[in-house]
Amino acid sequence: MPKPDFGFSFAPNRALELSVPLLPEVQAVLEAEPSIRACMACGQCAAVCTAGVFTPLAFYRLVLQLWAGEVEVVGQRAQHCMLCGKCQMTCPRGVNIRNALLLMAALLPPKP
Amino acid sequence: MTPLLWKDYQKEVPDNHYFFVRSCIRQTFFPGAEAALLDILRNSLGLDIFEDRRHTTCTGIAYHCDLVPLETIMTVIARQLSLMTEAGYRHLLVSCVTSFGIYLEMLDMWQHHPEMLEQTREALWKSTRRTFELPTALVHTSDLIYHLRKPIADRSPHRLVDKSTQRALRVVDHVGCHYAKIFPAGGFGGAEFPSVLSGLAETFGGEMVDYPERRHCCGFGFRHYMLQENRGYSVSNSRIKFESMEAFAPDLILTNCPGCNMFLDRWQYTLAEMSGKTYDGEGKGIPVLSHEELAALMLGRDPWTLGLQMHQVQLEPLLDKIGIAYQARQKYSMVEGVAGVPREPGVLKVSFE
Amino acid sequence: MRSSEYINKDEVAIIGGGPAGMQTALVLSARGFSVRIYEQKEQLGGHLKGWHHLFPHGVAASDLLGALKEQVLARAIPLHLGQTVDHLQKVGEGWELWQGETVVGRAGVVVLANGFALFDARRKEEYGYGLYPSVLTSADLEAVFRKERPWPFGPDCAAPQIGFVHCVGSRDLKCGSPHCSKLCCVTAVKQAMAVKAFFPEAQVYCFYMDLRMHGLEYEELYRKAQVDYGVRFIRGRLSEAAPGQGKRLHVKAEDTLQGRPLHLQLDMLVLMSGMVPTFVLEQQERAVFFKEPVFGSGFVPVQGFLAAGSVVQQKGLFASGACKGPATLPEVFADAAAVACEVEQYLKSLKAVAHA
Amino acid sequence: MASLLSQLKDDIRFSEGLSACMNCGICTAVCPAAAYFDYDPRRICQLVQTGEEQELEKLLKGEEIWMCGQCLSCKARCPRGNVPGYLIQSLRKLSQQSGLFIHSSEGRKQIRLKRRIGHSILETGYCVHPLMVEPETHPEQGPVWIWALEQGADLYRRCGSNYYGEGEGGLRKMAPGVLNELEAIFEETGGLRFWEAIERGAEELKLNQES
Repeated sequence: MPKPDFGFSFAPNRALELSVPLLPEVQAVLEAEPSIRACMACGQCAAVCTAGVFTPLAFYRLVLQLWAGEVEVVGQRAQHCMLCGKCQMTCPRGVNIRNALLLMAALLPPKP
Repeated sequence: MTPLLWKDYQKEVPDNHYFFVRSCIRQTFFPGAEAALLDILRNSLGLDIFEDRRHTTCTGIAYHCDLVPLETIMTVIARQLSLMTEAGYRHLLVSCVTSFGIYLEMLDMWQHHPEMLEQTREALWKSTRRTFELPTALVHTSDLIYHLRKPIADRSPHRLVDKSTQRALRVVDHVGCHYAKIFPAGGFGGAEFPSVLSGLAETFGGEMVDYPERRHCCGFGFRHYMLQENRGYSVSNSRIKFESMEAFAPDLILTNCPGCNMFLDRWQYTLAEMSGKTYDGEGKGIPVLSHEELAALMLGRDPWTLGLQMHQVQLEPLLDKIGIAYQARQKYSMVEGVAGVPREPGVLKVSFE
Repeated sequence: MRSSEYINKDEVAIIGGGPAGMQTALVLSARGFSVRIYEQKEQLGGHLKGWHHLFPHGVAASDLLGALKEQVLARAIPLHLGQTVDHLQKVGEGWELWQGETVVGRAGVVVLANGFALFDARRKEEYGYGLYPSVLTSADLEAVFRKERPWPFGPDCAAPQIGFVHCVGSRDLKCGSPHCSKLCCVTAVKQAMAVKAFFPEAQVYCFYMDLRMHGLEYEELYRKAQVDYGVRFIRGRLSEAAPGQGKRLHVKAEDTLQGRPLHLQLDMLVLMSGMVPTFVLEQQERAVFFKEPVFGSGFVPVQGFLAAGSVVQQKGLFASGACKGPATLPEVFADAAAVACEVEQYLKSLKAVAHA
Repeated sequence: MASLLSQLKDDIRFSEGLSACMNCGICTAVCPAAAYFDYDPRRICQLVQTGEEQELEKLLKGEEIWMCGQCLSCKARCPRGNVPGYLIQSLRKLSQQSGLFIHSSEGRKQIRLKRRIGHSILETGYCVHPLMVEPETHPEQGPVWIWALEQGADLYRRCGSNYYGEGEGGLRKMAPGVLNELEAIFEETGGLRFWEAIERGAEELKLNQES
């Protein structure tokens, strides 16, 4: 019996599943730079971000995506950072954003 | 405090004298269910249920596909009410859950915007020379079956119990979204803990099983199901429900909405063929019944006159558990002699030796 | 008609023996007025009796309550414990306090200090409070801290998943409570930290819409909860709780900052029940009845707009503390003192009129 | 031409659907469309709330408004009494009336839907009936459905249905007078004018493709 061609297919639930434990590489980033936890997603970092004007870089979003375990996206977007440091000057919670972004960028293996 | 607790959502259901309106989907896929409902109400319980052959679709499916303006559906509804008024009835009995939601919505609009009621009266008069009164009771057929569950159970030879082990059958329910999510006070138990099906299953001796996605939509999606390429929406949402109920090993899925009943049946077949997965652990799928089908079976009606052979997930394993006798050879026989049998699906098991 | 001589105009009756009632009584007593407290429960203390420790410094609730009670005792303020008052009758310039058909007290001035009621979380039906044993209110959790009830999960659960839901019965037109109860945010943060102290391996989530950390040091608690306690803050209102696998709950919300729906399995869900009125005033020409609140009832209405304690339309009737609207303990104490001063002014003005 | 916002405001579905959104996400959490598509009803409420004409036009030309499945699970939960599902109805209506629907592939599907379900109403008196559910376009209905259609009247009559017959009962053939009344209602209440707007969009699309 050949499989019927339905003309559509099913997709998994898009909802984030929070119950899964944090990925070890996410855990490692959070341990190496604990100040990331202080982010309250106010968006001041993204407002002043030099690279964010041209690229999808917005630090507070990377933090949210890091918690969600989207390591690859975080790693890719962190590559856009120019390390100008304006975000760190403006962060009201004193997050060490430059170090955080370096750790995030290192989530991707270096290009050969 | 004002009582707003789910257990306090009890609605008034008149005992008798109803004007009945049919469901497009129910009569298309489950013709035996509507016939059985009328048979039970009229012949087993002796009620006065009137149907006017001039009533039409409420246009609800088209309305939720955004093809029918509000003014139009309102006037179509007014025309149905005009037939009800003309026949001397004030209690409306609705077979379809989409329709039920539409009637609730229109009555609510007319109550809060009396000028719209006047506009509707005018539009109906201009287009058809008809007038109408509002119903004093708006009742879904599952409301009425729930209301009459004790007299029905008293007349029933069967119970939702495994005959060989005396174990109560595990029932999961799926209440159509438009039954009480739009107007919680319109349904037994409200939007969050509707009791219209669970109360029915428990009266027949079944064990209700609450499951995480109990209140999730079956995924009809109106336009999404009506368009072949969009049906991924529908099947994926039903799949969310199946995945969620699987761990609770239900014997039966009970529904009150004709669309949900069809989808929860057909998507089990579709998912089995697409992914090889069934949710009963045996490859047969979880049987799906609507409130009328359940009541008719419990009362001892013949499964094949009830049209259960039109389900894709087969009911025989459930009938055997309950101990309902059936003529296997009658299943596919027709008024005009024996017909062919449906082809067997690739994955979903439909014959059991 | 009874004469006004029948009532001692200088006597103040305080209805409610919680923090607001006690503090109002203490200030008035210290300023030489004769006061009495009418409390419907057998003990003083109100909601404070059920609390374990207090934000922001973690002071034991029993210490504060003990200190208050000691002062009330030291001042020998007459207490009418277990005494309900259901309406007031105006007699001359003063009041009779009634319970049913009986007069239970008389006073020149009455101060309402009936406090607030906790929102009945069963009315937020989709959270299943009263239906699922692992759904608690913030008050229930304090009882757990006080060892008056068990944790809803077993000792085998060393790393429980725990969720706190802000704004339950607050900022919710569906529940008839449009207001912000304002201290649930900081209570949730306090309780989340306390839970982490009990179970260091626990994963704790707070579901919030806005974190209204208005008090001094509250914001710092929020930061500590994030950094030192690893509490995760999810911006999104919980949409439903349902039974999940085993004894767990299955909850749904949206992470609105990510724009993605999310699911979570929890061992305990704590609902931050808001503050709602305990009664609604039915004001007649010479009587005030305390009626059961109905859907959408407001707090006690007072005149003016600056911490006023004088009840609208009623001479000689004042209101103190959280019966006027959500308030923290420090705010209640400050308000009680202010109301006491207003009462003093009022009594002095009566005397001045009498002399003239 | 009135602004899109003012046209929306004239629609009762708009005013009942959105008064003030507090951005809590309670709707998205239970939305079946959000579980399947990259779709967020909260974001749509926020966007419409800005009232910016350009944003509205983008929305009406876009795919997003067509993703809602109209289950109205959102209505039961919103703490502000909003109904994103109603808001969607008003946006879709305006998208079709204004002709903007032809700019999105999901919007263009309204033409097919109108010709299928809309016409069925006036031709048969039903939104859906068995012969519309052709096995070729409905493989999910399974082999049992192919069999059921093959049996046709035989099977349906056994189950108590009238199956396109004259007279009473389920699936009965509607008398011409009944269908005339339905058409008169559609004419009087703007149903037919609404369909003309959809067909005007179809025409424009055809012209665009030709040129």
